[in-house]
Amino acid sequence: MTALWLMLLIPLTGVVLLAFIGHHRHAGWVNIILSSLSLASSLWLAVHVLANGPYLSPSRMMYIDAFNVYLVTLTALVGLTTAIFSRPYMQHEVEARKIGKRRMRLYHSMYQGFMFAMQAALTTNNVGILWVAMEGATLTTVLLVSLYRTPEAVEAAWKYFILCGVGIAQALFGTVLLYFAAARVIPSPDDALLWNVLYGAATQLDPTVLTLAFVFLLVGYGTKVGLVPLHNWLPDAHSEGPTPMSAILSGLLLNVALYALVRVKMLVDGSLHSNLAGHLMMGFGLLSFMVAGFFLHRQRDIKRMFSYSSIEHMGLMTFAFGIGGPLATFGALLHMTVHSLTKSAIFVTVGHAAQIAGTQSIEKIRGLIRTQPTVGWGLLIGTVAIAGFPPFGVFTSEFLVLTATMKSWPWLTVPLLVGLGVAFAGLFRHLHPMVYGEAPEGQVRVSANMIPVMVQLAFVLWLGIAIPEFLSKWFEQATVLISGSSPL
Amino acid sequence: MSGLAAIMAGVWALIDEAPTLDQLALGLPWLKWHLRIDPLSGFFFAVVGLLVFAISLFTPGYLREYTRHDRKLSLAALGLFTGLFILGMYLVLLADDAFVFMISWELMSVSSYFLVAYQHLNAANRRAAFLYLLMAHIGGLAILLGFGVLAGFGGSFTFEAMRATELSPVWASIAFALAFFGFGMKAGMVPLHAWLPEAHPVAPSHISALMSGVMLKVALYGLIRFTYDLVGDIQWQWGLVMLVIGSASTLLGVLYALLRDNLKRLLAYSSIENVGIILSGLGLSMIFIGTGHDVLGVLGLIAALYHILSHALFKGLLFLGAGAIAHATHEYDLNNMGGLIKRMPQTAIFFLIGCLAISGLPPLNGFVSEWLTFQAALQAPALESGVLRSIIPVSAAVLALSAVLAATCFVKVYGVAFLGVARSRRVAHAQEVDIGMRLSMGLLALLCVLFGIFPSTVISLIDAVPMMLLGQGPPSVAVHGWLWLTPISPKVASYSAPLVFVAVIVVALVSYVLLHARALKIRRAHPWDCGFGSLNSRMQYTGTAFSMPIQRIFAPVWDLKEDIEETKNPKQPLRTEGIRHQLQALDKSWSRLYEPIGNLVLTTARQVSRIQTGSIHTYLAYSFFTLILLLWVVT
Amino acid sequence: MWCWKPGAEMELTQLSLYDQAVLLFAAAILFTSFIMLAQARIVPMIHTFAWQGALLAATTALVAYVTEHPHLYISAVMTFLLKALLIPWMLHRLAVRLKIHREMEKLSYPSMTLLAGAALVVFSYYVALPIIHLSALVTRNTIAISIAVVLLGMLLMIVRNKAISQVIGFMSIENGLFYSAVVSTYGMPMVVELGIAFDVLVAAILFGVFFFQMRDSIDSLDVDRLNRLKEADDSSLRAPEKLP
Amino acid sequence: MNTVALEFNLDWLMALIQTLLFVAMAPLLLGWIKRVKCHMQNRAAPPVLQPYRDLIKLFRKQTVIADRASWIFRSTPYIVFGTTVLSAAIVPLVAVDLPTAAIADVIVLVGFFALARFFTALAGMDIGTAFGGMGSSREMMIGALAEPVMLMAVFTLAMSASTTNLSEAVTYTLKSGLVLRSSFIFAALGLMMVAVAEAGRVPVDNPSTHLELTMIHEAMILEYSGRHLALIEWAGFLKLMIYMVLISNIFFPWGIATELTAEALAIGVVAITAKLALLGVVLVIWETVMAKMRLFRVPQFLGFAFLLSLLGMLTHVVLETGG
Repeated sequence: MTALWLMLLIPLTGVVLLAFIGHHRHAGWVNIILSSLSLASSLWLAVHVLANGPYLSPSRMMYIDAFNVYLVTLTALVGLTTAIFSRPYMQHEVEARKIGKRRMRLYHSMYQGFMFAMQAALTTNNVGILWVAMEGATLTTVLLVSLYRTPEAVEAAWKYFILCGVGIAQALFGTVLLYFAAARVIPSPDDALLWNVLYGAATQLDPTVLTLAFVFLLVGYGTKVGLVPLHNWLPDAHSEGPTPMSAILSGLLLNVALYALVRVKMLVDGSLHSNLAGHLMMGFGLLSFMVAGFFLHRQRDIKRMFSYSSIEHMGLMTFAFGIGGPLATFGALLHMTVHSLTKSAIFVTVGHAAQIAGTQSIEKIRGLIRTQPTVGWGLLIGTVAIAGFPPFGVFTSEFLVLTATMKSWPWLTVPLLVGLGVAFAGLFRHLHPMVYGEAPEGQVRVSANMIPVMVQLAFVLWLGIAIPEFLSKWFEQATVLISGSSPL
Repeated sequence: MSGLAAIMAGVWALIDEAPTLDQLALGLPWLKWHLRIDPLSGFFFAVVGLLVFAISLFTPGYLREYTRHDRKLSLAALGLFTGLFILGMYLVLLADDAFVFMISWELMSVSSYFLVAYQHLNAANRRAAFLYLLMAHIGGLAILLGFGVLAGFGGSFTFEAMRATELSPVWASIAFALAFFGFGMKAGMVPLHAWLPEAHPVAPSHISALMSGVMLKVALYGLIRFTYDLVGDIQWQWGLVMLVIGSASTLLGVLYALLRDNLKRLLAYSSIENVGIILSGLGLSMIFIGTGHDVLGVLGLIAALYHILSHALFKGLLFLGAGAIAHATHEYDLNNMGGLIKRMPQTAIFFLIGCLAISGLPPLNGFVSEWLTFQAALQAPALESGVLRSIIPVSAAVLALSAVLAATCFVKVYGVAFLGVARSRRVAHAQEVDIGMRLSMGLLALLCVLFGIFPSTVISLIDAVPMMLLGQGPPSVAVHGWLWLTPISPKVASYSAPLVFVAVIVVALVSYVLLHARALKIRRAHPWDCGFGSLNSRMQYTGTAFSMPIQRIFAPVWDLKEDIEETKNPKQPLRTEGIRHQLQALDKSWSRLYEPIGNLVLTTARQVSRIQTGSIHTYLAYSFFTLILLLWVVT
Repeated sequence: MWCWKPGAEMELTQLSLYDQAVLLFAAAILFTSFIMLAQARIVPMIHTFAWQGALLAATTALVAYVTEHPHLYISAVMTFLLKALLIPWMLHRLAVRLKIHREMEKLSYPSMTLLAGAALVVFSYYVALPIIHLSALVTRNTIAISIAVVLLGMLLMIVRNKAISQVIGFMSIENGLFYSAVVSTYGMPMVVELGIAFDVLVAAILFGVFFFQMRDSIDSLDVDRLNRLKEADDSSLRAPEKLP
Repeated sequence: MNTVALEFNLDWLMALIQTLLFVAMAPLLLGWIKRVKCHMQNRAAPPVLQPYRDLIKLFRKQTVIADRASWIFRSTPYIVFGTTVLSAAIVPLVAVDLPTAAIADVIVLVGFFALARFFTALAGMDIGTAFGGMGSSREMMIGALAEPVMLMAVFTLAMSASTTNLSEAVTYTLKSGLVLRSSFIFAALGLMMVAVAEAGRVPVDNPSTHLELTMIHEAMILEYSGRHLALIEWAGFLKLMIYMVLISNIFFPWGIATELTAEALAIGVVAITAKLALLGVVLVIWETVMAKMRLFRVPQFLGFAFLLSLLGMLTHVVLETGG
């Protein structure tokens, strides 16, 4: 169906196109246009899927159901807003002589390349292709992380590359094992990696192999999700790359990795009749959640700080998916959405803040509200939202997750609450001096387009106050897919 | 001033409806939000409404000051957050399921946090705001967990389901403990009070009034709703805990208040004291209910409710007064004030009424509620357990002690601030504040007097609440008409505020008239100065000096940092040229409770951050061993 | 948990020639991994890696021949070109251009490392045991070997501190994966394999780019120098606003 | 109907008379105490009526007020006097069951004292001299320590009589006859010590000194003169008397009139006079043997009083109700 192909082709053309004209003054606009086009097509797709159910492309290459279609839309949306933000931002970087023409070309074309990889990973029906796309995502972003060529940037990129590479290699091994198990029950080897086929055959797959496979996939994709102790690449990559990169890494890449993990879990649950996968995910999730909360307290770099908060939230989602059950799953899905909206909004704001202060060091950023109220308030409100204060959506999802936890694992609520408290303290102790207080010398206003931020935060607010009908139906379908029963 | 509009709107809605709402109870589900108003919330609605109304009168005049001071402070933000804050409180009162409750609860917290952080140029304010938000967050989580326990058994987050559920005593106690922790933190009970004296003073005064006067009450509303309404079967152990903590808060609160010289800080601490009194009342009623004496339970509950009402009034009044003083003098430090009674006579009168009321002196409203609390305490013999019978009177004595200490405290405040002579130039040239501010204070003062003189009438209105919660009203509060207040029976105790009031006035007048039958000329003269030269303002007793005896008696309560430095004359080393004395009385809860926790978190963070060494080998080793471990686990 | 059931016994004599060959290749590949682990010089290491690739290609070809999976021939060729020729050549060229081709790398505890490697082999055998009941013994053992190769590759990356040897470790992990894919499931679907090959190629190129970036920024390929970004030092980190 | 109304009025009349009697007798009591004291310290004793003379003299004298004084300073004497008289009105002197007793109970009584103290302290600070502040501060401290003791003592009583209404309490002890209650003994002792402290007598305070280091109550009212001073003094007398009446009538209520017949009232008057005279002697003896104590020994003193009344409470709970 056309929408689907459009959605994949647009970024692909973008890669080529921008590879040549990426340095042009209007490349930013091109980027925006492309992103908005893919958003449009993804919406088209979404409408289509919502209207007449899951869609399997004729070649059985693509498979769209409620779970990934909303991620597709989300990805496209965040991609667009980040593109809007990245235009003035990169302009500013160019004027600041931080990067030259070649790197601008690289940046823009890789931006689209990344979007392509994301969408491919989401829409593909083939576990192998999913892996390829994930690796592709790493490859496209790794050069962007080292875009500034500072020693730190290179170091970050190297760590990102090696750690994710090794991780993803393990994921591949898991995939091989999966294939190995599937090939024995599925006649034609070419089908043995297709999601829809696998789900059909889930119950016959051999448990022991699948357990091994899951371990490898967990470690592999878990590295990308940023689960402690596999998270080490994440804060480096987020803090050293250009901010739009951080925004889409935090807002999208982690989500997609988690998506892959959940897909696999669905499969493994079907085969194993224990909840092993769930327990593993809960363990990792909880660990990441707590540890990240403590890390927040010791940050000096603003982007690093928020990347740790991403780890924290990914941990929470992993935990929730691990619990399984309709309520938790619903909460986790909602959390995926609100988190990527809020977090990308925050990163956008942080980018402006860093440009205002001319540094990312928390000690140097002061009195934003005085210097540029919109940015200051944006950062403040965004952080309030991400910290899980109502009426923002993050609260709603955390509320659901907590409730689910309390139903099935009452005693785990205690570490959860402690973690929330610690993380909260960690965020705000740093945030306060940044937004409040008297502005230091030499802090200048920058041209910041805060509209996308406001839009996204407004979305989050909306989700917090009332989840619109179609969305809730959407989530519900996805929940049914994943957990097998409906929360409502 | 959108906020002001919001305020007015909210208030007018109330002024019309509050009395009617008191009776009717209606529920309206909207989307997923269940809203409901019943006598309990109606009562609190009335309280909130009254204060909000008064404050909305106060605000315009007061805010002019801010605009003049600092152009960059946006009044729009202030108004907006004020509006949200009030909206949040209303919603909390209306909420009929845990979800809405939590949302509006946190809305209240967050918006008030923004208000606390409003004057953020001052580092102390930022710190206060941070602390406030942090503790509000933790408290909120505890409450959420408490609701979770109820919902876990009730199967749904609507209050209906929660009311219906029967909890096992253990789980009920856990739920209660959580809720008590959360709401108590918000209400500022010791030892979870630390945020309160930090946060309340730094907000603009009308906001402080709202926070101290109303927000604490909303927290108490949550507690009452949760305990009496949702959990239902109350156990007397809870009451005991509450009573003990309440008494502790009362005593410590007032003691801390006594040693403060910053007016608003002092008021904030005294809020802690009053919350303590209210908690004691609730604790008593819970003890009685838990042991099956519902009638007495009602008495305690009414005492608590009445004190909630009174405290809202006089604390609001006092904070507004403080605001007025600040507005006229830009001073918060008592030791720079003095003689204001001549500069701002009307404010002085209103403030005096507030002081009398908060000191629990007849015939004002503060006294009524304390009287009721004592009456409740005196019914201890009705209890079976001797332990309770002996604990309750002791707590009553503590209550008495703190009442007098409060009186001391406010003698200090009034005496130092309004009486004597000005201690600083700006105070000496203070001007009376504008009509709106005076009106609002006047209104509150009037209400203080009225509610003091006609308690029976008020109580017969409050009756609806225990009616709803416990299914029965107080036995015979007003059986003998509006004139007499007889909580149990006229035999046991009776108090006729109107007569008392009238009598005092009459006697005073009579003696006055008698004495002025022969008009003796009154001669004005200098005060007696023991024959040394004329007295100057620095010879007056300062606030610090005033509270010194108390401070010496209860020394262990504070972390006292006292330093006296004498500047000697080099030529004659025996002669002291000047002497500086400064005293810091720090809140012990800091050194005992909060700093340890903070340090714990920091150390943990430091330990945790060890794992991120920066060496890629280590990182690879992590994923390596994770893999090995998992493989080993699963096979 | 595992006992020698009749039929679970493995006498080389009972196996087909093909299986024996596969096992032989497996052993050889494992051996190459060990060589790389022990090898301190850069260039010989690259050569060893090339040999591993070659062996892999040979295995693939063999499997293709025996099991008549024509597409495996393609992947065999692809593997040979990529893993045995192109990438080693690139690496070698880089090494020369970066003037590190004569360097000796200082190995820490070489003997310990080798022992650890041996332990890993045992471990992966132990991990692979449960698969006994659903596959031919050969497959199971080759899976064990491939797990071992993967783990050895990681070990290599952990103990070496030259960027280039890390890359080699990374690539040998890929080899292990590919090996398991070939022998246990006769290769992946074609599209997947193409994708994988493409990724590996791009990765290899990017590594090349990175070497230069690293040399420009920290003028060395010593990954130990990459330790600017970390949390764990107490002196320079202080809490911005002390908890009140 | 008519008779009822009449009776009602009679009650109120009696109450009024009793109050006036109370007010009138207060200086007399003080005179008596002074006289006995002088006898005991064998000094030349002033006549019993001396206090009246002093008051009259003061009323005649011209009033001088500091120029800084605000209206608080001027109105305080009246307020203090008013509250004290009112509290006198609710204490049963010669007869119980008078309507005034129902207006307010013992807690309110304490409240009145607190009110009076509040205003006195304010007045002390009004002028802004060092003495005034010092006096107020000390007075409030003593009050703060004394009040809980008093309440505890009263609570002991109230709990056994299960009422806080004074005349009810009196009738209760009257009915129950002579019972040896350890709790009452403790409470009575505690109450006496409080009375000493509150009425500003030795050893806590010495009404007859103006040495700035020692004076407490006097320091506050230092600035008063003329009729204001007279009112405050009078209120002081009243306060002392109220305490003594309380002690005597609550713990030894015998002789107090229970119905409003002439002879009962006569007996009541005689009884109370005797009791007060006796108590006065006791007080004098106490003051003669005791020495004025340092300000910061007062807390120990009152602490001991608190201990006593606490003991009273506990013995009541433990020994007498058998809970």
